[in-house]
Amino acid sequence: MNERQAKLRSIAGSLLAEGRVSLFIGFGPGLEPSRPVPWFAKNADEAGKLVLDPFCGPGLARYLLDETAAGPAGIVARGCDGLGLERLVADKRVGRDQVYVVGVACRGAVDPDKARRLAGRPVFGAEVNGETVALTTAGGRLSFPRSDCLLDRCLACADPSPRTADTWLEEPLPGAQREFEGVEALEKLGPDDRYAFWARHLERCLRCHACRNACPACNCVACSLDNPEWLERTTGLADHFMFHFTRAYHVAGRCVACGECQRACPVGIPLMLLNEKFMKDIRDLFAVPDPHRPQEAEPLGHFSPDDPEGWREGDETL
Amino acid sequence: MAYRYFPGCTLHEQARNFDVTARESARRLGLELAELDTWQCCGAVFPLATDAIINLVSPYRALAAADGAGADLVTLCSGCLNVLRRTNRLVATNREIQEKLKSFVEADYSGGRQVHHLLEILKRDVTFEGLAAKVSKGLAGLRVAPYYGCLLLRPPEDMCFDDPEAPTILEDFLRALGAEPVDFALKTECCGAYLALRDGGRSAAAAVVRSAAAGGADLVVTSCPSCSYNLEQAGTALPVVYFTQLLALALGLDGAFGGHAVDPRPVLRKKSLLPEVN
Amino acid sequence: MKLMRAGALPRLLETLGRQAQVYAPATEDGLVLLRPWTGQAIATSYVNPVNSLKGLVYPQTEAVLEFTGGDENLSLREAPAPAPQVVFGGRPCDAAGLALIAQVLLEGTFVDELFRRRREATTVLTVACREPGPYCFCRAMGVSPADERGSDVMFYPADDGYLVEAVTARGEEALQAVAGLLAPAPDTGARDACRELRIPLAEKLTTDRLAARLEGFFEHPYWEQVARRCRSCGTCAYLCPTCYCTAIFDTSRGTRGRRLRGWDSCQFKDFLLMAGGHNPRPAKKQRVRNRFLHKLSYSPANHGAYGCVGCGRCVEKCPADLHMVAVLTDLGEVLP
Amino acid sequence: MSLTWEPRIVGFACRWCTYAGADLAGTSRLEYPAAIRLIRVPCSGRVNPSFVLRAFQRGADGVLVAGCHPGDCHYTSGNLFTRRRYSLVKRFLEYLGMEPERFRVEWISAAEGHRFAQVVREMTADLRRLGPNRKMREET
Amino acid sequence: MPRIGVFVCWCGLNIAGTVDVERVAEAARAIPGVVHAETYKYFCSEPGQNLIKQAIQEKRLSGVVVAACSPSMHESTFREAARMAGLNPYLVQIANIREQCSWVHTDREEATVKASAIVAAMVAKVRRDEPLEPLKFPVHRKALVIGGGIAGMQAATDIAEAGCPVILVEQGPNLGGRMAQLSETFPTLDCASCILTPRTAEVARHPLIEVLAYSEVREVTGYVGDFTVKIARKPAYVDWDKCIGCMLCQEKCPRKIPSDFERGLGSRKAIGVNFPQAVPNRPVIDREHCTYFEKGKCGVCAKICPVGAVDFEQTETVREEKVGAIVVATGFDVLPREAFGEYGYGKYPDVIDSLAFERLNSSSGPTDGVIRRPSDGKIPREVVFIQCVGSRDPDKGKPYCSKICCMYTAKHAMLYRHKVPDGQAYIFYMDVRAGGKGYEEFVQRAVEADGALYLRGRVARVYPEDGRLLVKGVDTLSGQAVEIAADLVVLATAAVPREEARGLAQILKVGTDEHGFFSEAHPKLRPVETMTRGIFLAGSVQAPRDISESVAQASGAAAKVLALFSRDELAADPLVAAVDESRCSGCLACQPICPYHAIEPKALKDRQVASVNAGLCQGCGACAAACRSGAMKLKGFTDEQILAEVGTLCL
Repeated sequence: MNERQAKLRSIAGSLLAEGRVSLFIGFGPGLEPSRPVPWFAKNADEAGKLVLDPFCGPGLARYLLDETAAGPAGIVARGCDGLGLERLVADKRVGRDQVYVVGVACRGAVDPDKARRLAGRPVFGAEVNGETVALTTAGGRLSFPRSDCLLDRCLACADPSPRTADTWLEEPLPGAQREFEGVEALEKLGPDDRYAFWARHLERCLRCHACRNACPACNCVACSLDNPEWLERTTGLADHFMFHFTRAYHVAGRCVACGECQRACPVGIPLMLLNEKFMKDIRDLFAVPDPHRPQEAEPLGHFSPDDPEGWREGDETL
Repeated sequence: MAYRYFPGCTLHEQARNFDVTARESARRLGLELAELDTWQCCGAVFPLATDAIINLVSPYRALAAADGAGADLVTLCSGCLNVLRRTNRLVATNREIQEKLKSFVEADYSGGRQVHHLLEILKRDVTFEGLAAKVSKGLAGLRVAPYYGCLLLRPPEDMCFDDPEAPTILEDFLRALGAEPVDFALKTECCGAYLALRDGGRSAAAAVVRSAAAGGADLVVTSCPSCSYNLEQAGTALPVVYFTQLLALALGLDGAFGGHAVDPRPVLRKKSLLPEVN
Repeated sequence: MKLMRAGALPRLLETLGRQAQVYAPATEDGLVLLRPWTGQAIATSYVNPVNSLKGLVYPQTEAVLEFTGGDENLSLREAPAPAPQVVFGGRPCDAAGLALIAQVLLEGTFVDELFRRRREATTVLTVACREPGPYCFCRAMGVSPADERGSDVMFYPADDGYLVEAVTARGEEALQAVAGLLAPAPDTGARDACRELRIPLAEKLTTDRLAARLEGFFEHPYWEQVARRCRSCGTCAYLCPTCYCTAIFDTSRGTRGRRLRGWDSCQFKDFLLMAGGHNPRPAKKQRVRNRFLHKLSYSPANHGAYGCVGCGRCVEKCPADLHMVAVLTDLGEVLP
Repeated sequence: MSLTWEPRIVGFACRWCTYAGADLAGTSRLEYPAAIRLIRVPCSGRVNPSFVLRAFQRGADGVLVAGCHPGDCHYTSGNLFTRRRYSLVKRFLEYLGMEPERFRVEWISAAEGHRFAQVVREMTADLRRLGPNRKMREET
Repeated sequence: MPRIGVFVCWCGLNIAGTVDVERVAEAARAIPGVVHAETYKYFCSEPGQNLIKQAIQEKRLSGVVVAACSPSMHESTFREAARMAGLNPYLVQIANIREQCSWVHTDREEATVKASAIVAAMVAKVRRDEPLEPLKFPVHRKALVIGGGIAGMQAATDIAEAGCPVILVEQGPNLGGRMAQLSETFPTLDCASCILTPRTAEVARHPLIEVLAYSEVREVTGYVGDFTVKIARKPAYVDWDKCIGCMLCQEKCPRKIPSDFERGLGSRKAIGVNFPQAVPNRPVIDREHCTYFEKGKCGVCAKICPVGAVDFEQTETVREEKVGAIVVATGFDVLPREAFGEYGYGKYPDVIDSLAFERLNSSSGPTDGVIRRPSDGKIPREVVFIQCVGSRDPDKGKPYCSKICCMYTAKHAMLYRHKVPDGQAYIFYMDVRAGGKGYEEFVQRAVEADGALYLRGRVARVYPEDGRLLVKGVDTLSGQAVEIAADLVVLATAAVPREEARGLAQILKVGTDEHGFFSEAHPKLRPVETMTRGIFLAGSVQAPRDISESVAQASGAAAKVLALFSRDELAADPLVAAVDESRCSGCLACQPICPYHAIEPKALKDRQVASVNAGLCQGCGACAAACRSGAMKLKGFTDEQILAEVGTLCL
């Protein structure tokens, strides 16, 4: 019984009991231990079932959009949830005072599908320490390198803890700079190869909107992509390009790199490679060292008199 | 910065004193003027006809040779500078002429190099303050009329040598040597070039020299053998020397003042810049 | 019952491919998908292709009719007849789903011509299951790993090939065309193995008399609580082999245009948004409840079979883990 | 598609500068290829990047977004937002596989009729070399 | 169902010469929603407009597309015609098939196909247009005139005479501008100050004109009818209210400095006025050349001043004014000296510019009106005037003709002959341009009566030779090289905009051409207006102008201002942004985009949305492009319209 989880349960329980929050968002027991589910505890009893272990994968911040209407909500916040909340606050969609943040230092979430493939059988527990992950299965403990087990987004994570919290469950870990090797590798290809790469992936898109509905930056009351003038319901490759181009541009300079879009995509499209391209260019063109963290002024919400003409250099190399 | 030196025909013959004083002074100032191993006449006149590409072959060959040696080109004579620099610019900007010259000369030069004049190098690499420091015997009291002529300055968009109407580089150079530059109206007027041979004294050259004398100059300095010849033949008593001769004198080297139509040595002795004849 | 050596599969598909477009499972970016077969390697070790059989018989976007001309000279044209196609590698649960859709769209008062034409142009070669997937629960939904409903030919994976058995006349016809590749089956071991295959996840679920027990469950607070984690996206509906809701819309380019039918999902916020702005199911609770009650209560009541075939796609892919097995497990505890 | 393919360029021109520059090219009777068709917008800042993709989606071979030179915007800052937005969008389009020559952003003032004609000539020549655009384009 | 009418204009042969207008009309008829299509030779003409009106009424048109010249030419004409026929003017769109099609393409087939596509795009746009009513705003019946020269004063006077208050801002210490430096004026030779100084006094006295001298406009916000202007009053270090104008300070000031007003030929004191009749007649301290400011010593002026008006601690003050319209009349400057080395301009003292010659001529000038050589004060026997110095010279100077130099040089030659009867004036010219009323006769008088010798050719070089200036030129009519030994050389240098004009243009957000002259809205049809509504131009700010033209333009600009003020409220283009509150998330991403701060949050019952102040919004649309949910709608340029245009142009 890990004491982080116990501490979380007691904090959530007391918050609910004192009426400080009307709801506490975290993770609760799912079908299998390796798949905890987003959990909305409304009383001490339900708070008692909160789960906090290396299997807690799905992003929680976006739920705040609907769950703070009834009253203040508590949330257990890893780095990605913290930035997601900051995004919703910056967009004036959620009041910061409506949320009680319990900050944690996250070491990365185990991807249940990867774990199943590695273990070859159901997995009951996991321990992430340093560069190795120990999986406990019916046939004993197996250990694997971290890079084989964790969710893609956690491997690239630069924000293990939220930037601010109302209470901390443990000592927060510092943030780092994001690297964009995936983007750089793609940039090295020629135009036709890059197009082939994106056409191959986007052709599988179902337009199921899982990515949009998972994204804390996609928090509009009415999405322009639901308007047939902008995007018809036809599902040709060109329509998929329009959907993903527009969405990537809409979250440009606003995406917090929580990676939930890519995790939610049922057909495995590397959506983060789209958002990271904007992040890299914002970093390089507008000298924003941490483009995925909400800025004082949004990169596309202001200009500077000596902005570069980014399309000039774009002519030869990207 | 290494340069390949293009002396030009006259500096090996008629204007050898120009060449010698330049080399000695350069060496004294730590500038390395390695002469191109093979070169021909620069063509003396930049062809104005757009299809006279054959005239560009010789200057192109000099440029390509310098490029081959991985260095820029430096020259002294205004004429050579005019032809080489304008050829270089044409090769860089006119793709068609570049291709033709490449195929004819079988060289692969497309205009990346620069053509410098010694004065420009003095100004940029040595700087005139640096030069003044190296001058052992300042030419104090010597009143010198700096004569630019045409080929250094015009056409301005090609030569980019100095302000075409109010140039100052020679004046600064002379001050660095301790001499006193004399401002005179016709310093950028033409010396008559080839026309001067026909009408003798009444020529443009005579006007230039008269204007310089009117300014109180002891002697005239130029960087172009043909101007130098015309000004000396203008039938006045004003001596005409090359700027490198004064440079050599100021650096304590031999100014090679012999062989001038108007002997400059009496003036220099009067200014106690040359030892009395022994 | 016939036997086909494993090596003969490509030749079978190639033969059938002479008059029809063949689809077969292929691996792309780590996913197995039913793809037009052009001779590439046929995937075999998979639970279910990500895109179901439904996608090939009831496509995500389909032209209903084409129109040209301005105000006066408007002319309409039927959408072109679908080309014959052969789909190999779908699982029995997908085929059963197809059968359910066929029941809804063809055996009701209105016959859906588009679906009928495309279904008749399709030969479904189903590969029965010898091993359950982690999320399979077909038996709980009354579907067996060797279910023949909706299939034209059953392929039972055997050690050295497949036991092949036609189910329908179209299946028979197809097998005639490839008779040369088939040998009499020595025994029916492979089929029986498929038929008796145990589905562990299904055994944990009690779904008998579920429809009856769901009576009067409409206002239970359970729906409010479980629906909180739903993100109202279309993943479950678009992967599901039995969801058949669609929307009709027009597109035009100058004076040419098409009327199209495309998939829709009852989980979308604006699924039921009507002209004038009224939306009978604005809240997540209503939309989530509708999905599960439709499949577990209304479908059995109207069509005699659950609206779910237990393929497990929604279990694996729902980003919020709010899927059929989760609900069935919860209902097991919550229902009387 | 006509027998001999002709490149099609959709241009977004700000009414104060580029559109007036295009008019000036007309009044000066300059000649340039008929490939370009302009859409008049109040300011280059009005051009939503998704308009650009819609043009490619519907079959444009090239797209031009043109407005006033920075500092000359009739609305002071419209083109300064254009500069920031399209610094990113141009690179993103190329990242998706679009050839750089197919999408250009230019500053063309009301006095630069020649510059407008020149840009159209250059783009048309580039597009003739590249051929019709297939990428991100809907099937007809 | 839309009922759209398409009207394809021939424009004489301008369109029909290249575009098959009948085929364009025919193609338009085939577009769904188009119920009427016709062609006509000149739709902008009266009969043409009547055809449109007739069609609107007969066919009950719901939208009109006129395929003709650029919208900047006749959009308002056709919208007005539609309004008169009962159709909302904003349901009219112009298909530009002349400047952007027939005039720039020669292949008939290509041009016709393109014209049809442009028409189709406009039909698609019109279908999605909605009827709009002009917005109404209050008008501040108060004008701001920038520049106190003859043009500014004329405009200010005309406006004030019509009963509207005017604020006249002059950068210098006194009114008069460039004209105050002139001696006599062509073509009447009446003396400049005789016609100017009464006007300056009249303006200063006018009850409705407030003169803010020694002041500059620092910031202009708002829009026509409601501009908010920040005007900075530079420190004169003299309290003008206390000062009684006795000028003792100027008299006693020990510091003499070269006077810009006298073009460096005369001097002035560190404290004082530019010329005796200056209005306002109040002194100013030139801080850069005042011993007190340099070394903290002296202060004679402060001690001597009978009323203690000198105040060395005076600082800049800024005041804010609300005005309804602005007239810019900042005049011109002359080309700087160092531009022409070959004439020794700035090196040889006896080579001066025409403005300096004016000062020599002026009775209140440095030489009390006697023409003297700046070098030795002798009266020049031979004067050479050189025209087009820097004008009509794309390589070294300005490509344009400065227009006024031919006339004032002829004037100079006459004045010189009147003052030095035995003197000889030579004028090197390219082409004498004397197009005004009585101008050509004036020049002929200079030649015939006053013996000015016109030499057609350019001067190559001017250089000193034994005390005189040798002018080397050519007389192209005789083909002879010419050399004149002159005592004085006067250069007619090019007129260029004032150095501060470019900064003012950016403050007013008004365009300039590449030389810095302000751009008029339309060279032929709207010469005194700018593209920014409510801002007008007068005089040389727009291009080199002589005094009569400047005055005429000033009155023109005043008339435009008064037309604006004649209505109690202003109608403004309704093409502004508006928020669809059902789609708006209230994220206010649009707010920082708006350069006019027109967007504010607005509280609804349960949430916040954005809202646009239609008065401030100028319709640039940058916010609409930033709105992710498509809630911000720019009327006349909505997303749906532009997307429809894109789709149609790609068919």
